[in-house]
Amino acid sequence: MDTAYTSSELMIINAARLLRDGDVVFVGVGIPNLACNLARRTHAPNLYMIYEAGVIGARPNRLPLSIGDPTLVSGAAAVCSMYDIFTLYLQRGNVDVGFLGGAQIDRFGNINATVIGDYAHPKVRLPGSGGSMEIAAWANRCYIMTPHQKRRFPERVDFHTSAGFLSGKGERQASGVRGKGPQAVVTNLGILEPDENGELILTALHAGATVEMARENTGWALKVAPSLRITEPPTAEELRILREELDPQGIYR
Amino acid sequence: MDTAYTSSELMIINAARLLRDGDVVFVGVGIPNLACNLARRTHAPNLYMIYEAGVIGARPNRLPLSIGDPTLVSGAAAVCSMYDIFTLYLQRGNVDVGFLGGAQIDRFGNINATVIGDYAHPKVRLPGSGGSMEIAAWANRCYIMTPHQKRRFPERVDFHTSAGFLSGKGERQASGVRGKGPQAVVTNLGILEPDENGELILTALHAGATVEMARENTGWALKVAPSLRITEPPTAEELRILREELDPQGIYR
Amino acid sequence: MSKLCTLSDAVSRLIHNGDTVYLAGFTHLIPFAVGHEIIRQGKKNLTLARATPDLIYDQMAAAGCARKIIFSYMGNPGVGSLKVLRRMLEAGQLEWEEYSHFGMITRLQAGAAGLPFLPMNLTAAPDLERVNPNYKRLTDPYTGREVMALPPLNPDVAVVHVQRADEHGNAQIWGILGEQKEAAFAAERVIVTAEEIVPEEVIRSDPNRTIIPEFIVDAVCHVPYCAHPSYTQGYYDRDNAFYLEWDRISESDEAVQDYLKEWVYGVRDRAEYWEKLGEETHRRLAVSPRYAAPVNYGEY
Amino acid sequence: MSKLCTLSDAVSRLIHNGDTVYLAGFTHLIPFAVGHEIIRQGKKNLTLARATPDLIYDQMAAAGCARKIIFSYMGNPGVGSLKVLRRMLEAGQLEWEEYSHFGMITRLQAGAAGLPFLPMNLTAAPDLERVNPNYKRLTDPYTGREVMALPPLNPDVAVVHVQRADEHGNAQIWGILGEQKEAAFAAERVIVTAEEIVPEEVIRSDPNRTIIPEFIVDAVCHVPYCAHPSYTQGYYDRDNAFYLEWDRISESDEAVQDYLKEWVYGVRDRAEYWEKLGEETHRRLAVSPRYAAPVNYGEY
Repeated sequence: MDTAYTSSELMIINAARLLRDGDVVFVGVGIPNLACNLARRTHAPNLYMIYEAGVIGARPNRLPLSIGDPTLVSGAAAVCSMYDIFTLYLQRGNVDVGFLGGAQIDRFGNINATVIGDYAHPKVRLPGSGGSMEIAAWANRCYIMTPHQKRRFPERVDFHTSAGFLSGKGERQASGVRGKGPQAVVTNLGILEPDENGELILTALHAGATVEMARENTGWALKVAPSLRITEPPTAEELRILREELDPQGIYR
Repeated sequence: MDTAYTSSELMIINAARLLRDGDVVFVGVGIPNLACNLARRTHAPNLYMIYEAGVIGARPNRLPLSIGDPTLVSGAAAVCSMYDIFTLYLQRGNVDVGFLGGAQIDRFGNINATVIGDYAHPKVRLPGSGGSMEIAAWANRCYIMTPHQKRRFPERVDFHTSAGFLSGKGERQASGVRGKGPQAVVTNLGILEPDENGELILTALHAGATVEMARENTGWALKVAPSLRITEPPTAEELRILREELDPQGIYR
Repeated sequence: MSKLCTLSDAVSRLIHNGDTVYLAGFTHLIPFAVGHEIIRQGKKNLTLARATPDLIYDQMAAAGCARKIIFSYMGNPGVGSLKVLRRMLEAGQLEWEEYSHFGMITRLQAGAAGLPFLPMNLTAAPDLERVNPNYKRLTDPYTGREVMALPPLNPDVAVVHVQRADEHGNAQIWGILGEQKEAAFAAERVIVTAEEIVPEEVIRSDPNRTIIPEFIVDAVCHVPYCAHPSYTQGYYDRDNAFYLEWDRISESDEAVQDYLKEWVYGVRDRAEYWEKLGEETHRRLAVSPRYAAPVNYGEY
Repeated sequence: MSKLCTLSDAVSRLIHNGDTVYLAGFTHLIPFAVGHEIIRQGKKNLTLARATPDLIYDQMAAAGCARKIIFSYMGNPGVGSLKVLRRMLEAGQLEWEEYSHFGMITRLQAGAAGLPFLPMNLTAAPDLERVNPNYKRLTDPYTGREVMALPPLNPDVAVVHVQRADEHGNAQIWGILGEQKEAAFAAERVIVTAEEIVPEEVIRSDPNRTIIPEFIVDAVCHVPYCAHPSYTQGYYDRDNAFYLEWDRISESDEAVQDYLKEWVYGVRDRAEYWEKLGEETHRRLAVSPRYAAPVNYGEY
């Protein structure tokens, strides 16, 4: 097997490692789905996958290509309505982990998935919140996977689609939302985590990446954790599962 | 066949005649259930029966002995949760007719099914509202079937479990509730209907009953409609369906 | 992870004196066996919540398990009144808190949904609002009209009886659904009892039928005939004769205690209770099959 | 009373210019055939409401049917963005109103439940509230904390595609349920399209499977393959290749108009469309059976 790996594989594998056995995870399609399935096949066999389409405990036979793929339903433990998934599961506090994505993530982990530019006259109209406004607020923990690019990491998002730590951890706590907010942003260069103020700082680099590369590709003055570590490289087994079992066509490579 | 009939049969048959073909009816057990099934087998074949237990379009093979009898479910068109039946069906305005009952019905059609005497120290503790508080408010029309007795027809109810016309039609209208309120009280002596002020007045007598009998058994000064009519006696066919098809064991005779 | 255990173990481990318990089921699937086990274990000071207390709360109150009752219709369904509870309320021996059915399930729905309250349209019937301070008025910010509101009900424990469940707790119900799902999601702990424990492949062959997912369930108990004298759709009929008989038994406290002695304290568990009911009752409550039309989910 | 009619008749009779329409279905059961018939009939000034507009609203907007769009996720699911709608919004050619998924279905749930509003817990993300005045704040009367609220959404017409329905309109769905039930109850008029019209005995053999009862339904249309390129669980697969292809087609207005000319205006109805897709596509989307375990309701 080719043990070189792509940026996507690196992000998927590092995100998978953040999941804990027994976590109930609100899964999106694409790379978060691969991260969850990889975790289930390695250290978290009891990971419980639920989808905003209302599918509970999915065990897909093939790689789902949309969040409502029929393979998610056949063999699942339960199906419920969208109103139920957002109330009984998410709002009630039954979801441990949510994955978030967006065009912009700012210094305090706030996310923009709505517009670049002015809302009423958008320069770029993005898809919008979908489930993310509530996932960011109510899942116990959130993770973000994104390529490390300056335009994706502005000092402040143009539109506040879903909450990170707002202007700092205190503000999120004072808001009364139940979740703890974003716990890690996994990029192709390393991992950012919130410090005690909720500011995203560099806590890990992947082998081969440097602090300078991370700083150059971040839109704010990126702080570096004193305990900066180097992530374990993907193992042959992780790569094998990802390539042979989960994404044999290499759609997300 | 014995063409004499009991008070119950008289009430059931007269109540059945008030139902219209195509009505969606919130059915209780006991004599309202018999009235609905009689109407379906005579002039209202498209009567649609729904139950507060969440059963929609029931076609029971046997006489249901409780509101949650399994015979209501086997062969029904749909089953839903209690929350759905009270919201999607009743509160949304999809229910044409509700049947109500209680220990006391007053001059303006208000009903007490909660307590006789003081609420905190009840002389007689009755079962309470169940579904009737909302049925009385939100069904388009309501009907009441009750023996004609003075203690059941006080000037004012001890406890206001469900709304008739409050202190008069204007007060109900001003309250903003969607249903039109009680449209008729069918007793063993005749039928009371609300006048333009919402006061229950005698509009019909069954053959053999008199205005004096009705007045003696009513707790307020009962007015008589100028158009007082005599109800059609039960037909042989109505009695046959009731006795042979619906209640062959004579449980509600 | 299997959560299978005996009912006695589940009750002893998950239900504590002073808890608010919700034995779910609207006439259907009422977990009588669990109520009887609670009585046998001598649980005390429980707050018993149920839309329709039915015979089971009459029995639990008579056995001295209850401090308070929360309800919306305190009747013997299809028969008349619940005479034990009625006597206790009239004598001031039991606290109570009362709603309409819709109020009760609105509280459960708010509890299940994680909401601090839910609104309801006005009913023009003021007295229940007057005697129960949990009812509050709000102004609808869109029309300026008033609505009523109720806060969540989050029982310490919900007990839900189902036709079939897997050992993890994924549970399926058909027939009357009542407030089973809402009670389970609203509660802090959930006990599922089932007529049949099935392989998870059976559950997963029909995911739309699943009402309760495993990860909110704390214990799964295999308790056939758990619901008698209530019923389980497709498994056995409602014992209407016993509902009528209870109307006579519950006339006197002595008869009630005799009943408890013979049918609750006098048997070890539900299996012994069912055997004691005898073959004639088994025959009377047996149901011939009527199957749902097949449904194809497709192999994807 | 039978409500069976052709789709062309239902659309002509029940959908009027200027209506707010909700073509329901969260990735599953999207009624593409109905969108295409609306385009063929040249309906104008519609407000198109859907949590996920999906390709069908891209196509309807491109055909000039839409005045406004109400949505919560304007993407090509699993692929990227909806390029027609995106261009129109960026060019100011279409009004819009935007929610999160939960906001959107909260509006439908309030509409279905006959409530003037429903509360939601705060999310600490202020901008959607700021730009959409339908979001309002309320004070929870129990804790004194703030909640958000949204008013009901009551579309003029909801269209719901299902696996099977009877001629009266009782309709059953399995697989992803999305917002189908809520949209139907919220709407003033309901069109049901079905893969199969079955005798009412089939529906009544499994009442728990019924999502929509006949008396809220105005028209029932037999439209096999109605959902392509979306899918119907157990009947045919999602055509992911077409979702990818649309990403290319929708790059240019010309290609979109060519597509509409060939696949919408150029065919009479869904039967002709399906035939035109060809046998290779039929084979690619075919699904082998996987049946639900039997369920016994019992003969009572």
